[in-house]
Amino acid sequence: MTEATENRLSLRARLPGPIRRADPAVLTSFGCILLLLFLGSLYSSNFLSPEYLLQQLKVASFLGVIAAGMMLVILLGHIDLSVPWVMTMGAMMACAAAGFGSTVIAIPFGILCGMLFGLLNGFGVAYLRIPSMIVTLATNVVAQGLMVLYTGGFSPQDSAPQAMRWLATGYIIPGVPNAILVWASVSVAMVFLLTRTTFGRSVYGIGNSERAAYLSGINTRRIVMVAFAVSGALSAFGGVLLAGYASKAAQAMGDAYLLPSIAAVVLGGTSILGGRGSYLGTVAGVILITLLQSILSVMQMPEAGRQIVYGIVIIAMLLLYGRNPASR
Amino acid sequence: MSEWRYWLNEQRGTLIGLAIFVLMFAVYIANHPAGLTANVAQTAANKGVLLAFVAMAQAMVVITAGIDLSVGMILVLTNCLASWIVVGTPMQTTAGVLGVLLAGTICGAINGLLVIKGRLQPIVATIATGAVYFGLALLLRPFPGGAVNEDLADAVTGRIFGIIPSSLVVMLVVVLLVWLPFRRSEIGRAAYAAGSAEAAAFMSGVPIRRAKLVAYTLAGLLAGVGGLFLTFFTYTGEAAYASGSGYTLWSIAAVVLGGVSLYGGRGSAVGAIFGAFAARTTGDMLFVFDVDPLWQPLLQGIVLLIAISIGAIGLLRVRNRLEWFR
Amino acid sequence: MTSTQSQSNAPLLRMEGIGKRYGGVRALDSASLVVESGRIHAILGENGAGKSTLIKIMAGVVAPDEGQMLLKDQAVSFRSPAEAAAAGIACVFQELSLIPDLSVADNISISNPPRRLGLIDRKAQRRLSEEALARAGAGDIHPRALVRDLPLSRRQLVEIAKALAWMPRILILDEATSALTASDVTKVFAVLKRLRAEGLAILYISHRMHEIAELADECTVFRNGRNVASYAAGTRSNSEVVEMMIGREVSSAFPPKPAARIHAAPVLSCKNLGWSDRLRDISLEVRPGEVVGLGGLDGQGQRELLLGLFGVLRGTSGTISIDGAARSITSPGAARAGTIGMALIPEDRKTEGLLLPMTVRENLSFAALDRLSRHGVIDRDRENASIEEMVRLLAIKTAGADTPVGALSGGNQQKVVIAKWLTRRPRILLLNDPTRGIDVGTKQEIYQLLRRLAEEGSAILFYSTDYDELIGCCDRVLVLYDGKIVKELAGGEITERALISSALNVQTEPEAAA
Amino acid sequence: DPEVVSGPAAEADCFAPWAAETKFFKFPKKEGPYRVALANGYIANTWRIQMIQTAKAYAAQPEVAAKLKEFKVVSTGEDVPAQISAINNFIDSGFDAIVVNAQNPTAFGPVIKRAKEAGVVLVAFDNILDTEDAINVNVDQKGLGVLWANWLAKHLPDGGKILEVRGVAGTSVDTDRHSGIHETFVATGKKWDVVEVVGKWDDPTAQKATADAIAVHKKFDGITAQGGDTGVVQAMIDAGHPFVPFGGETENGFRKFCAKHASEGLKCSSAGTGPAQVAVAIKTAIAALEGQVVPQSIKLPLAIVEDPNFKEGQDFYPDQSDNFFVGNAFPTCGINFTAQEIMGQTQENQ
Ligand SMILES: Nc1ncnc2c1ncn2[C@@H]1O[C@H](COP(=O)(O)OP(=O)(O)OP(=O)(O)O)[C@@H](O)[C@H]1O
Ligand SMILES: Nc1ncnc2c1ncn2[C@@H]1O[C@H](COP(=O)(O)OP(=O)(O)OP(=O)(O)O)[C@@H](O)[C@H]1O
Ligand SMILES: [Mg+2]
Ligand SMILES: [Mg+2]
Repeated sequence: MTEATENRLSLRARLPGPIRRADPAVLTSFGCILLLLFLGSLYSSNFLSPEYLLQQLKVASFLGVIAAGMMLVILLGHIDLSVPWVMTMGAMMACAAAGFGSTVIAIPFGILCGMLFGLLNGFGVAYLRIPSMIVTLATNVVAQGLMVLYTGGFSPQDSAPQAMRWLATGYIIPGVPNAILVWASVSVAMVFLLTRTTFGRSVYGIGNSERAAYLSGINTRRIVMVAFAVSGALSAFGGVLLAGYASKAAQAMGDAYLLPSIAAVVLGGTSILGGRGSYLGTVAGVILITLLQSILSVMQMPEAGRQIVYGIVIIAMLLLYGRNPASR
Repeated sequence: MSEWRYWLNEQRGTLIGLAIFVLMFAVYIANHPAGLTANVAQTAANKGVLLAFVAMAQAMVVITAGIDLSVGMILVLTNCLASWIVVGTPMQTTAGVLGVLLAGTICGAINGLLVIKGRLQPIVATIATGAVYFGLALLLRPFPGGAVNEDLADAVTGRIFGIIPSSLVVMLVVVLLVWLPFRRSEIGRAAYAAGSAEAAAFMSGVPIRRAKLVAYTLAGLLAGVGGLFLTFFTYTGEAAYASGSGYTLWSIAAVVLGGVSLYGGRGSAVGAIFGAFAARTTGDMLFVFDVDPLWQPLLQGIVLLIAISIGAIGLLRVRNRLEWFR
Repeated sequence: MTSTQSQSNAPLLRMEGIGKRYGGVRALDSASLVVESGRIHAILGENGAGKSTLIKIMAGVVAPDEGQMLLKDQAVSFRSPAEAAAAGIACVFQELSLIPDLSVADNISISNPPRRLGLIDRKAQRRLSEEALARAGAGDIHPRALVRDLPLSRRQLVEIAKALAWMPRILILDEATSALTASDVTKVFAVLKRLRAEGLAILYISHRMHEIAELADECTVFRNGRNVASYAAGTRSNSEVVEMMIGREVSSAFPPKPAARIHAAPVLSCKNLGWSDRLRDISLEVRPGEVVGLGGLDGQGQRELLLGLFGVLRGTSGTISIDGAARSITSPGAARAGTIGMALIPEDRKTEGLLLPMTVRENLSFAALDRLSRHGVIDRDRENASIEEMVRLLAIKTAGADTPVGALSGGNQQKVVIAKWLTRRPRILLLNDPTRGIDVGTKQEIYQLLRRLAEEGSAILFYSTDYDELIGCCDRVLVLYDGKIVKELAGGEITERALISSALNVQTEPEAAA
Repeated sequence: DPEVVSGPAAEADCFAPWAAETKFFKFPKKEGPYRVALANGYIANTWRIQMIQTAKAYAAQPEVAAKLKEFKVVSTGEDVPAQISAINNFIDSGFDAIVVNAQNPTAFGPVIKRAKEAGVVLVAFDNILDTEDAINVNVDQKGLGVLWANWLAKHLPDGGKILEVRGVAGTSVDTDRHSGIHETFVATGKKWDVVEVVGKWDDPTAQKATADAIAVHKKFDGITAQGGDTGVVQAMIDAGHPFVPFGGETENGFRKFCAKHASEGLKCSSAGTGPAQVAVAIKTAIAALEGQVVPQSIKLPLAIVEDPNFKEGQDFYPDQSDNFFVGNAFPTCGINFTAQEIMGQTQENQ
């Protein structure tokens, strides 16, 4: 325990209850979303149109589902670098199941494959005690290898079945794409998991001190492994949604999701060291990142400029509210 | 315990890294159609040294319990810069080399300042600066091209006396000029202290902030050396996003293989060098074994998985379960 | 030691009107202190009285909000520990400030190493560290050993050596002896007395009254962030001092021991327990209602024994039986489960007992989540009820259940650790030195609690480094030496003399009870 | 060292020179059978996988297999130095010819030197080498851009608002295609409003970028995309954007859409070169080893299909994956693979 954290604690302890519970990072990041939209609307008023906003939420939901899993892992003080290919694998295996077997099992099968890889990650981290950063790096390479092998070795079926299309782009509620509903359900489940269940408590506990959690009789290894499995399953689920959106699965479709999912979680105020953070922040972070990418894309900024602006905006926001407390 | 037992205890991680590398390289050479010729050694050395620079850079930061996810992008940026300025007369070339190293150093210093003065978490801060550095690289080289002083390039990537790969010599020089002084200096020890127990280090009056800044800055410098070397290797500059992020990720694998603890405070850049060579050899294995091309990526992943699991053998010796949790 | 004292009469260090707030907590409130050369000055006070905060300000770790500090009548303010050290103030902090991954030598000269050509001169450093270790009476510690490989008691000696290596004018020890064994304490005291003779000013913080009685020249008592009294050592009785500290009168320190219930069948027993070379052939029995102490010098296997019973150690030999049936306990999770019902209060509350940034609520229910939930979903009502009960039962001083536990004082933190296990109503309670760094008042509450639990039928195995506690609290004491039980003392046999002689594993002639 | 001779090449129809001034090489004849290697870079996308499958299939054809003692493929990933090292290793291991899909066209100077010294034939394809010292099997990337822009200009005689979906920034393929498009538009003298977004040759990315562009700009008169075209069309459909003329690549999914929605206004020009160009490169390498005359720079014919000529079972395959690149036939070289053959064959053949 450093002086630093103790200071922060006492600062928060001084605030009145409701405000104390609402993480300042969450509030600020929602503020940043509004600011971003305002700036975008200076370029084109269409940025405020409902179609555009719904479109953003729909696209954000893929990242949102993945970031939910990432957050769970980050809360434990770990990280999951296997997102890109576990995600791709989820998508490809779901499509394959639909192509070779039946549509009914497509989505569960895709998610199951992701979960198996998550279990592998979790086993390496929890039972072999290898740092997560390196285990997940390696399993990412393995997942990639499997998908290359699959694509080259079999006549691959990679069209998304109707069910996946519907899940990502259909409508139960008119005007609201199902993907958003899916994300909302995942979010509700996550909030419940993190705040109301023993599993959630244990996750926060392990993130703060696995040693203390273990000595409290928590089966920390199992919790860590399960969290990674959930993360793998959610990555794969994100891939399934993305494949539904794109109407097919393709190699490397997950490459663009790794860094944004980490950034979204951290921009939402979750400590990368684990043990602290609220799910609402992650939602804010996901929307923030998605909007930023989209606005830069539409503004036709050349790739170089986009990268620079993207980086600087993230730094600026972190400087605004993501700073560690002063050490003295 | 006698003196050498203490030494062994200090260097354990590095020695494990060395052992992994030697083992893998021996298998590789034993199966190489040409055996260990000067050419083969030169090829392996050049390729390994490049990753070794980036891995050393990563090790610097990891020792302070930080991480630099922008090292690969600094490599790319300095590569693009070098393809503009490391040309011409010996004087101009020298100025160019210094300019490139300075650029790398500045990138590292910016990372350091953000982490220390800005108090940002290193993972995200460097993801963000990595994007910025890549954007700058893309501005410098919208498409691949440029040139480098080829005499210098050939000298650095060639052989000395026809047998010794000069890249190894360059690396040795960098170790002697950058790593050893760092390691033996107060600031270097402060970096270890900061990584091992930051609060305790602060209470002991260790200049942790300065040490971290120096570590990040030197990491930038070393990544810049890597970028320079990449330019010598390829004669050109290219703003390749994929290779930038690839180097970042492999640098992490390399430091772990080289016995540097990702939790900070343990390991050395020398270990990271062995780790880098070992990581490179995982790729080479596919060359010597006749593997179906579509199986290659999978096999590489499995070899990597096995290599990193070697460390887990130590778990069997753990008799107090609390040692699982550092 | 070259004397740098001037001849003026100004005290070496004077602190006046020091105030420091941590958020809503007032750690110090216009506190003052005068430190003179050549004297050992003890600071006493309840947990959370502000002692550590005061000396952290002195040592440049914490910046005061108000007040001033005069060094030889010169106003000073330190921006970092290094500045304080340069001014001659060296500190052994309550929380160890060693770097585990560096060698002992590196640690000793961490902030001011000998240099050659701009680099650290390792030969000179090694020499310096050997000298410093010798001065601290720890010449047996190898300078190249990594600190993380040393046991806690050795580390504290290194810490003292490190402070001495600064050649300070003021040496501050904040509960520096709390983890030391009696023999180490004796060595340290000899060192401190020598240093006093050399003219150092020594500030000594401890909760162990007999240490203060032996060592101090003068004492200052802190309460609620203020210095409430200063007096020359030996001029106040212990009960007077305690009263000043806690602001109320204290009754007898230890609750009475009821007659032992020897007829009950043992709840916990082990036979021929062995582990590595740290535990050898240990057999013991603990009955319900019994408080069994573990004695001996520190590091003789007591911790390993507790961990071994609690399922943390791998590859133990021998058998552990619960209610007479042999059980294999392979994890704390298994140990706490219903049919066994074991709980362990670990050694280091900060890293093993608590989740510091999490709230009192989360900590209190953490070990009993399975009991407070249905199908993995926490039952809020049940949780609230049990938390309220625990806060009341142990009189935990906290602003509310949603206060981070890290903001509580040490004693209250320790209460949270105990309470979190009591939530489960354990049948077997293992305690690993639970009163380390705890003030007298809180200690008493803990003793009473232990006795009450025993009366309610718990079996208690209690390791303490404090002999008074073993004498006052335990029905029986098992003394360990080199991983073996060398002596079992019961009832009136438990005397300081018996404890010490068996701890040292020496035979003494039978003597009259002390 | 190859002798520089005058044309024409041995199989003039297949080995067409890039330009009038292209040099011709005649390497010293070596006795077969040969050891040939394929040094691939990145592997994890469908195009590359298809390419490697084609290479294996081609090398397994009886008349080709008879000439090969060994055919070895190594994929080194995105890292250029790793690819360079692989080539060096091939040279050191005594391979006769090395076929390479270069990760960076400008980076291979030192290797080219070394191959030349060792008398190894180096043939580059797809991402070719920036050199006159190795054989390049070329796709006219800029010409593709020109073709697409001309197609749009033909359908939009008065100019208009165009969405250009670009590829991976910093690559020469992206830059060449982009400049081909723009130079052509400028040359028409009409008013073109081009909105550029980055699709990275990847369906989901392109789809997202297109969807955003449509949400903000509402309507485009024409679209050109370098890759990820199936995603681009999908985004149009999802957003209810009217179908407009489209110049794009050769993905099967894209062509499926083109055939289906042509009547509604999705008038497509689908052009590119499929992964089968690797077979041309291998063929060239063998020819060079046999001492035949080959151009230093070979121009591959583009596989072009334009509305209204999309034929099921020939230009696109409704039952096959969207991700395949169609257009794998080089009849002038006697190379004729269908996507089906490449991707479907391996199970039976292995
Ligand atoms: N970093 C911090 N953040 C918040 N509160 C703090 C911090 N440090 C100390 N406190 C509070 O300040 C008060 C004084 O604490 P301090 O550590 O000085 O007590 P102490 O007298 O040393 O007690 P002990 O005998 O338990 O060591 C306590 O109420 C404590 O909770
Ligand atoms: N980390 C250390 N901690 C304590 N003493 C050390 C340490 N390193 C070296 N020494 C001791 O300092 C003296 C001189 O060290 P010297 O600089 O020659 O070290 P060394 O053993 O060569 O170090 P290295 O192992 O880094 O090469 C020797 O007596 C050595 O035992
Ligand atoms: Mg204290
Ligand atoms: Mg305290």
